[in-house]
Amino acid sequence: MAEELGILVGALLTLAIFSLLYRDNPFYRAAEHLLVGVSAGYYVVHYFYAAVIRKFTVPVFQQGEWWLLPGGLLGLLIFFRLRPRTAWLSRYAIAFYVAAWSGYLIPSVLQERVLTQIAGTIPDPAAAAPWALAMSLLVLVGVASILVYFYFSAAHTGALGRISRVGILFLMAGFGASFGYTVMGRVSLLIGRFQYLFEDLPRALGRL
Amino acid sequence: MTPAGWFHLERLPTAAATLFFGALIVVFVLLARRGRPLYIRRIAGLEAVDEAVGRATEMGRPILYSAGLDPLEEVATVASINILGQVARRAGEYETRLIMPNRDPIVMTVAQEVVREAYAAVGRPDLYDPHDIYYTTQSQFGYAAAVCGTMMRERPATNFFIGHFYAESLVLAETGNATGAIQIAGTDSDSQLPFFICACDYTLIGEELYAGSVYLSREPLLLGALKGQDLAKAILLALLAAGTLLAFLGVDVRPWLGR
Amino acid sequence: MKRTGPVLLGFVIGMLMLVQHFTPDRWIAERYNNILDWKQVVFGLTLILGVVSLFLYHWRRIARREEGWRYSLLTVGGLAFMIGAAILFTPSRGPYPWMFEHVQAPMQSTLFALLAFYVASASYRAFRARNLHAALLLSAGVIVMLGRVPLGEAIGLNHISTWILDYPNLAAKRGVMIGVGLGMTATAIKIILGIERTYLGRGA
Amino acid sequence: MPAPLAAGRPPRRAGRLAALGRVDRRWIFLLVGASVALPLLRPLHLPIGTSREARAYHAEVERLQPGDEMIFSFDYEPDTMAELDPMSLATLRHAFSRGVRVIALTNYAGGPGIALRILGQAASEHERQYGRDYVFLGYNPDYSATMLRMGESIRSTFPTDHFGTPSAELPLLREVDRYADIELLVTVTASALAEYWVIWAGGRFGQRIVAGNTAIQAVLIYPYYQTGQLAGFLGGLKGAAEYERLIGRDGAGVRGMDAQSVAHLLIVCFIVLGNIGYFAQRRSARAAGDAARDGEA
Repeated sequence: MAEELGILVGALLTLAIFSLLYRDNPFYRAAEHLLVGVSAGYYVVHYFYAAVIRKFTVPVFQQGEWWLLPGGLLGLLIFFRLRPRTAWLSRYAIAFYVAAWSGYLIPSVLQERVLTQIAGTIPDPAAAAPWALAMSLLVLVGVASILVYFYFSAAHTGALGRISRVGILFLMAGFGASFGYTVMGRVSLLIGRFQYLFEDLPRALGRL
Repeated sequence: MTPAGWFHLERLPTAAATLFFGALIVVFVLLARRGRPLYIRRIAGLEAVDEAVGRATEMGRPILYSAGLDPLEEVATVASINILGQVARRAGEYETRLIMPNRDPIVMTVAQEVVREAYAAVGRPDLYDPHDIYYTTQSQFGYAAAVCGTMMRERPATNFFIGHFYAESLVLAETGNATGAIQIAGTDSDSQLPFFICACDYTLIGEELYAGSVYLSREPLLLGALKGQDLAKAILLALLAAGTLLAFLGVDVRPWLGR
Repeated sequence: MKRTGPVLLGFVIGMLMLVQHFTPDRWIAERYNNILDWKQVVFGLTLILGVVSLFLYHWRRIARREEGWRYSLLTVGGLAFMIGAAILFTPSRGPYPWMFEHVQAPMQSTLFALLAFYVASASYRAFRARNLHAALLLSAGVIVMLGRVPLGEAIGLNHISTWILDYPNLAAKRGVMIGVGLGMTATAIKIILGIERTYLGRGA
Repeated sequence: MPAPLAAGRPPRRAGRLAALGRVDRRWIFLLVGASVALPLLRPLHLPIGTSREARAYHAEVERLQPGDEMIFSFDYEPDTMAELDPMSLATLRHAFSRGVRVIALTNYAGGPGIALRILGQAASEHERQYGRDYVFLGYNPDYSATMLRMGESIRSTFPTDHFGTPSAELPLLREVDRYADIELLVTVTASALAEYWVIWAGGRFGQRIVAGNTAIQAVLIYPYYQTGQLAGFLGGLKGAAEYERLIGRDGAGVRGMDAQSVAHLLIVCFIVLGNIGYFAQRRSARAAGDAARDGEA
């Protein structure tokens, strides 16, 4: 019963959001504000459970892992942000967080996003098939000319200008692919909502 | 103790790249701080700014500026604020009204400051009206609706969408298009770039946005990092060329690049 | 204390996390694990701070009877209800999961489904082949759009779209990825060395 | 991207084609709604082909033996359920049907509600037992720290499961504790998390990874697939439909494909029509400009 009623409520709220397509109206606004509140409430419960209970009180007080204490204290400094006069204290927590992230990001990103990608662009000397070789050269030309396009230390004239114009063509083909896939994604989300309205809702109404 | 005891030998290429790139960035930031003139090419998209502001002046209509959805900490927002300074100077010189709806209260405060200073710098502090740079709402689509409403009412001749945008980008660009405005966009958001390119007259793509902001602000920190990255790109290009050449000579250099 | 302290802390922590990548040393590995655990706690509390700020924002709107304050009542009400439900009935049963499943999930997914309509209307009214680049972009977009669905597969467009995705698109994404990777790394280096401080907020 | 500004902006002259451009967008909305609704109500059953990436993803799961372990990360929130739920469900059905044991988690606070529903459905269909055949670790804040920490110890990263049971008391987690013990990691995601799993779990720990992505993300990860950093991936609802076909069990992905085809065709028509109007307008504006110049001479 609660399940069926839920689907009915969900369908009404779905329609309230869709009503924006006709024009901005109080139903839409009410639904949107309700969504912000409910989702914030949902999130904060999970944040609290995940960060405070599970990563802090359970290990520290039940499992005796006292070395977690400094993390908790550091985290609490964050709340000094709420008052401008004490906000500087929260910088310790932010500096800790951002610097830790920066530290382990540097080698990993340099390796996986830069070096490995460069390695993947250099043609495989063992590959004998002419088509495969031609295509790996195409990728090589594309990557190199895009790097030239985003090179800002020299004016884009002469040969450099011509290479960067090739780069922009590759970029546009890539953006075209993004365009197509983005449209695809948006349509799929709509299909999901219609499946909810046409498949789940009648099933629930039938059971009511 | 053997080197392998305290060092992951297989991560040697990563270590070398980290040290080298780190040094590059530090050296260039120091050079920029000492005031060494470091060349950056003019960013084509920025030339359109003067033209677009001039057009608004001719038509006697305002300019609309949006700095995107992200808070001030994000690179794209910082870049946008730098470009805003330039746009505001031109607007001040041409006595054209500049409207800027904001999603983030802190970005709004900073933007007000930047615009006021820009007007003062061109000798027109009287033009500054804090009500033209206002806060709308935190909600993503609420913000989009507010900006679109402003476009429909005020009919700006030129729209700037510069910063980090999300799914609302196409709603903004479409409405601007319908009002017949010239649109200049700039974002580092890969999934929104296609929409801006198709619906705007001019688009700064990804790193061009950062470079444009550095070009205008000449901020040593940003300038130094940009130059360091540029040199790194040049080295990577050389690596690609050499690697390919060696590949045709039968030498596989890929294992030297780690992983 | 207000400026140097955080930067110094950042330098020590950042360097430790960086060096750790290259050494199997046990002592460093243990500190690294400590920091990862602390970082999760700190991040979780930052998220809670975000919700507190949201609450305060709407609370002020209600208190000052600002325009649209009645809508803010819904936000604050929804927030309070969810927290109350989780405390009274636990998060795994009763109204809390029900609200997620039947209020939050349908609305959140519908909000993004609206974009299918917007993208269609922008396709008709705004996406123009106004120059060679936009023309190339739109053509590639159309081929991929059709080539990735059964309709386009029936007329063989999938071969062209696969080619676009596998080669020109791959090159484009990689070119951008390398540039952005360098940018991320450069920022991270500046943060650890304390030359980049904007993330600490104004006045740092 | 250099482009002459003037070319983009013709003077507005009312022509029949230009009138097309002023059509109320609500008519367009109506057409879009119909293009999605009608094929859902009256399916066309268009044949569905499979892509190489989807076959690679399928092969990775197919390769697993009964008793092998898989990490499954629900890295999305309700906004993209439509694209990703079908992938999650199909993957878990496939894994459970092969006797693979699943360690599930999520890196989004909006994820647990989704994960519980889908895990519950797939597990009950295949009569899997919680704690022995699968566990749900729930949500952990800070994805990068979670991904790195799991390489050292899953039990320390998640001191308890989602329901508060200490991890050390779960039979499945008594046997496996880090990536080295896991055969395959699956992330189903609407954000850049596939990339971060590649960087942290793949790059540092050599974990084998496949990803289910929203269409928007899928297009970005081709470089990682080409280098082998990612062993396979699914892109968008079409990817889900392909995978459903590969495991021989149709679901929401396959059912949505007809609507997807028709809606794409409609949007392509919009782009073409809009551009015809645009070029016609541009040509008539140019002709008017020529006439004016002739008049002056």
